[in-house]
Amino acid sequence: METVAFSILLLPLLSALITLLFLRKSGNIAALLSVATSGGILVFALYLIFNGENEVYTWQTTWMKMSGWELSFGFLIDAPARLLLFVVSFVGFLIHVFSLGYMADDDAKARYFGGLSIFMFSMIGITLADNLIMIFVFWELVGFSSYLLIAHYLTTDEAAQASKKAFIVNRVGDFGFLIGIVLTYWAFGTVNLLELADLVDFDPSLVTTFLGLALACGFIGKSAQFPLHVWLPDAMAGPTPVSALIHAATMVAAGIYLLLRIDFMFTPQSLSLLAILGASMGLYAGFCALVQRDIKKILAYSTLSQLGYMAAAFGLGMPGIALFHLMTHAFFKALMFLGSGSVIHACHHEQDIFKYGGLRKKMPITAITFLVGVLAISGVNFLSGYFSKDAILLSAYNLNMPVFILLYAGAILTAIYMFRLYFITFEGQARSEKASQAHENGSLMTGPLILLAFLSIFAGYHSFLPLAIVESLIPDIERVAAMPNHLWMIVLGTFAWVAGVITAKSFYGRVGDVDPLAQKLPTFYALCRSKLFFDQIYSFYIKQIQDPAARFIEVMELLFISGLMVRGSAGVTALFALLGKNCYIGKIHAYAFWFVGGTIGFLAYALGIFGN
Amino acid sequence: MNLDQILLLGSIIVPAFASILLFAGIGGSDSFAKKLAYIGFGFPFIAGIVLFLHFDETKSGYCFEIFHPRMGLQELKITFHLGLNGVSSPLFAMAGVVGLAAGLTAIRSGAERVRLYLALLLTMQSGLMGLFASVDLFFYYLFHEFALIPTFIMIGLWGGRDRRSVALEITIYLTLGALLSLGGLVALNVMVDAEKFDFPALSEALASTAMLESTQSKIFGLLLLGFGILVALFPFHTWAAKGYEAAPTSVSMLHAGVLKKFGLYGLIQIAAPLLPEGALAWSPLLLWLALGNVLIVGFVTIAQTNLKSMVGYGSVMHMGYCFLGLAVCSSLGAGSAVMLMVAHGLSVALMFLLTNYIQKRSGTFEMNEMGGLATKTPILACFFVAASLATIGLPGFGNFWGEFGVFLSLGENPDHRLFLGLAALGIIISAVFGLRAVAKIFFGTSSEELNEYEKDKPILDLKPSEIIPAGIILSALLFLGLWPRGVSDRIDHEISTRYEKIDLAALSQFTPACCLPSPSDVDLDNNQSSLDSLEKSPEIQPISDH
Amino acid sequence: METVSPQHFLVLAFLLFAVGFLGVVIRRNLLLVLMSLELMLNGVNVALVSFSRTSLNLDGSLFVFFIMTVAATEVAVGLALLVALYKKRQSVFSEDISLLKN
Amino acid sequence: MIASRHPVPAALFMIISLVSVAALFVLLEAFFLAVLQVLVYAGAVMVLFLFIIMLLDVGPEGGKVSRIKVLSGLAGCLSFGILVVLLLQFSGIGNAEVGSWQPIQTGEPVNGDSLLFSTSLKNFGYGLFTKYMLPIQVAGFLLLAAMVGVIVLSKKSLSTGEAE
Repeated sequence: METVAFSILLLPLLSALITLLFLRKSGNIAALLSVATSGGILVFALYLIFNGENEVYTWQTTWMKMSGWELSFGFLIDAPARLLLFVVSFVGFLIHVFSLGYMADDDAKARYFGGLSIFMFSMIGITLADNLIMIFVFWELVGFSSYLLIAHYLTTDEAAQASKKAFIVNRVGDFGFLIGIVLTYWAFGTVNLLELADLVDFDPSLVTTFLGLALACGFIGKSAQFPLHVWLPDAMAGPTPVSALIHAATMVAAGIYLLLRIDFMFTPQSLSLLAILGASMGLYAGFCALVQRDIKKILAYSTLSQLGYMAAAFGLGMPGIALFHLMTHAFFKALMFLGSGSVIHACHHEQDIFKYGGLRKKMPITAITFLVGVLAISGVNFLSGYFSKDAILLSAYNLNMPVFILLYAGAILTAIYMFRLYFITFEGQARSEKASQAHENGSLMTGPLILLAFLSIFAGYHSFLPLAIVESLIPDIERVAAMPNHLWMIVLGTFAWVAGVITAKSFYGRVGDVDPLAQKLPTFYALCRSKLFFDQIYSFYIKQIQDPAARFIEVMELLFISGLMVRGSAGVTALFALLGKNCYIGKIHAYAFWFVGGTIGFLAYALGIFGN
Repeated sequence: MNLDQILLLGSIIVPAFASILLFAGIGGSDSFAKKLAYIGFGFPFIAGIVLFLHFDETKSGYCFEIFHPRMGLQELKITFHLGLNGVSSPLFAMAGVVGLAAGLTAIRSGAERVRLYLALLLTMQSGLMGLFASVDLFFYYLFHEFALIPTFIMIGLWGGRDRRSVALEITIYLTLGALLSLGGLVALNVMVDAEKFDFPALSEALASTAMLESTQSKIFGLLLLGFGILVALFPFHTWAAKGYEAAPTSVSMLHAGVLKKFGLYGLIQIAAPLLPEGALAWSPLLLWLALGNVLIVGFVTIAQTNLKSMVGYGSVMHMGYCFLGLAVCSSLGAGSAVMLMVAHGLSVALMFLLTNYIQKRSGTFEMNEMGGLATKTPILACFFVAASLATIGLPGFGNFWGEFGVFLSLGENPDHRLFLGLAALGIIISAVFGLRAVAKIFFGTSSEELNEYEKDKPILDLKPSEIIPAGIILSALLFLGLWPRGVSDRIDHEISTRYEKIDLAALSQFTPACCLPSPSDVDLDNNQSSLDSLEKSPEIQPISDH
Repeated sequence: METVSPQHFLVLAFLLFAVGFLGVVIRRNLLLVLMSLELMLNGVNVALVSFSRTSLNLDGSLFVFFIMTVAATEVAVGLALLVALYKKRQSVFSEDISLLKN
Repeated sequence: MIASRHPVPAALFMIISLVSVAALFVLLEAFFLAVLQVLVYAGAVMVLFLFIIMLLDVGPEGGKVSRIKVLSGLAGCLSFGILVVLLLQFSGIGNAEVGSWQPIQTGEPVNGDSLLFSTSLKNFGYGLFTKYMLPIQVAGFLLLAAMVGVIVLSKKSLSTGEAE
């Protein structure tokens, strides 16, 4: 079994290495290799999932040892790992196939597919890792591959800035994560997940709020939660399939997965903090999404909002539900991103939704699959999103009312902005030349869309899915099923999306070049556009605080260390030299007098005149 | 003498001999000089790799020993004693690798008076190999001087902008540092009544007759100051960035990459284990100074617009982590610091090499005058991104393990956790300057100055002869990153025996909150009792055993 | 012998030394300066011999022997230098031979 | 001696004082040193001085009285005074315990580690060639070096003189 685990891990690395060393010039072969690799990953992943007889499988070897600290390289394949493995390999494979079509005309295909392979490697590493340090290693590596892929269009300033921003913001999160890991090690003497779980089980008082929050910093950075959410919208500068794979379906979800793996490390206080944080993110990102014009940014903010839902679910003590939503979200959000990719590709990289319009007739498959995604995310009854989202809402309703209110408001907003996107893009008349010339893409791109749409509809019926995959969800789903107020929640949930659709239709049914909201509620529009000034605050920090501070310290260093200490000591030496120089006046008699003075002084000293 | 010993001795003698031949003017033509230099740099590389692989990790102490007691200096306890142990073996191999890369660069550099240049560089290489191969402390110092003095000359002769004043400054600084550390070593020699002037003999002598704590801390302070200047410890770091900026590439590579490790190597391998109480006494101050290296120099690095000085400051900044590892005074910290030293040597050398490549193509070191190079030179971009990420401490490269180990060791003592928090900020700082450099040089569109420059001289990607040295270093870094055990096992083996005493002493200074039953049960003044209670306490053992 | 104590010898020796010193300081003729130096050495010699005699230890007297040797060489070399100097500068006065500054 | 501005009387006074020092040596029962003093100083050194005075034909010091000369003279006298006072303090005059004359022992030149003071030349020679073997070699070498030095100096000045 470890052979398979190793193969699934090293296969993409090997593919990336081969691409880097030999296939830099031949992009098509690299693309095929990469797609074949992801196919191989899918096969191996299915083998791992269905061959383990639903037991927890562990395997480890020593990776590094340093005076009592022993770091193991190990696999831990349990129920959550199987679920994420399935999501990653399946969605990953589809996106690889989609990329074949989307990136067909790109100049740097080899780099792109190499990057995808590195990403697959690191993501699978996170999935299978059995200890926190190993998770951290792959955690940083997904950050790196994300950096690489965001910077794919590297001649644009936007990509250069966005990739840098993504990596650095992630590093800020990793800073806390790192400290959390170190403190965990010294508090428990191990970082192995199973052993940690055992220890906490044995003595729950070992867990402190600070420890949990420090570890959660990793989640906040990677899953782009408040206040480190600023990188994700910018990360849309990368190619659309990358956004779908990394910034919607898998990598950002890894944050939730991390929380899940260490759920025993959280005290009630830290959990409720996470719940509030997640719920407010759900609402905040909804408002931001409402006023975006860029199709990918709308989806990015929607991702933020959905990640907030997951965090809230986790904070409510329902990690299984969070994972459930992670899975359904991965499907429908990947679907919508790929759909947007299809649209962008068809419209020659036009991303402004107000330049689209009427695309349903020109691209029927894309439009219908996209609609499925929209319905799913809005929580339309009996689609996948409905099940996972209503489970979250229901548990919030029963466990924590403030969180529920935030989440419910978010749910209505979700329906509004998603249908706004749908109506503006696919209905009405074409509003630009590019949109009017658009036509449906080839089957390489529509195939994955159809498959994902299928999953978006049916992934919510967890009892129909193989137990090996959904095992980890069942306990929490049963807990939710046992909660009261089911009927009430169905009514509320249905009201939410129906209200959303009606509002969206009335506002955005007919639009021109300008956002109707901007005309009708300009203050509200401007406030949402500003995104509460986070970007401004951060750029103010960088431009007005960090850089001047750096320059100031540099000047101080020049002044005090180079100047005062180094030059200063040289100066003092020179001063003495100047004084001494005056004694050398070139008269022998003067020297004789110095001599006399010295002798007299010496004698006086010997006689004890100086009081010794 | 078996093959391994011949390799060990040869790694010092072959480059020295080659440089003597070049100094003596034998052979005449430059092409012969270059061939000689290939041998002179190639042999230590091969020796380094072979000895690295042949090293016996299970054996404690020194491998491949060469010992000649009668050198005429035995009255001063000085003997000729070569050998490699777990700490020096990876550094020795690193010196070989970096040396080869620097040598290849120098051979291809097309410098004026190339014979003299190569001869000096070969002297340096010989000294570097000898430094890590010496067991005897006198020879350890002597080889360092061998490597140091050519640096001054080479900066003075082949350096860049204001080389004269820089050469003067760096000479004064480094001679001062070397003198102070020599003073410390002499004090060790005089104060300790040992048979030989090497670590095993000294520690044996100190085990039988303990040294006063005040004496220990005086000697350690002397060594710390001297070695600290040599390693650019804050606030004695200003020479480093200036010096590297002015020095020719090969010299920067060898000095920043290998020679600078001399001081830390001495502190970690010799000073701290011999003078545990001295090290503990200096630890609080050293922690602050090392933090100065990480944060203050880190901020200074952010402010740099000149690529080469950024790389120089960055290397100083990361040496701060090594100092932190030492200042923690535990085997974990020291071992990780050694790990980091090896990786840092490789990555810094690589950075300087790539900086040189970039300068050759863009004609400038100013980052604002570059841009968009990635489309023109994809391989160079690839290398540079890899090198900066290695410097930043991305997992997969060796630096990560060292830095992580240092952070881990900082968490052990609750008193050090403040430093953990502050030092970990360094990972953000280094990400900021590293990625800024990448973005400014390689991404975006090319600047007007670059376009202007390109008209005269088209920008081409790396040639195979340029890829080879960079590739050698990069693969060594990747090896370290992917299989840290290949190095960490031997370091661990050596360090944990050396640091037994200091670990005990450090343990007695604080009560690990989670590990001991309760602070009141432990007599803090008594090592033995606190150790006993440690052994009884069940949680201290990592539970990974079951 | 009874009236002359070792202290008297010391006083004499010191006076000799001091007079020599004064000569070195106030005379400008380098020849005289050299002679004054000899006088100082003589003072030291007297002191040494008297100490040697008081403590019944021959080492002091042996030192006087060496001092005389050194004094003789000093005079020889000094005078040779003086002659050389005179040939170059036509003067043996100290104020005329300052090259360092004016 | 130091009071005379002209070198010749100064040299003659010097001879007198040197001879007196020899007499002091005699009083101290250091007969060998007294002889040496007369031979080396009065005989050789002073003759050399007089010879050089004659060779260079130096007149008295310049009569011009400048302020600096007066100042330096005064400073010289002042420092002379201080020196004398300090030295006399040092000699411990009036302090009877400092020392008194003891009879000279005869017999073996060596008593324990130290050489015994003696009037006999034999003991003197014994000391020179046992305990002070190295210094006497050095002294000999010094004399040789001085001789060579003097020759070189005079020769060099000759050659420069020719060049002029």
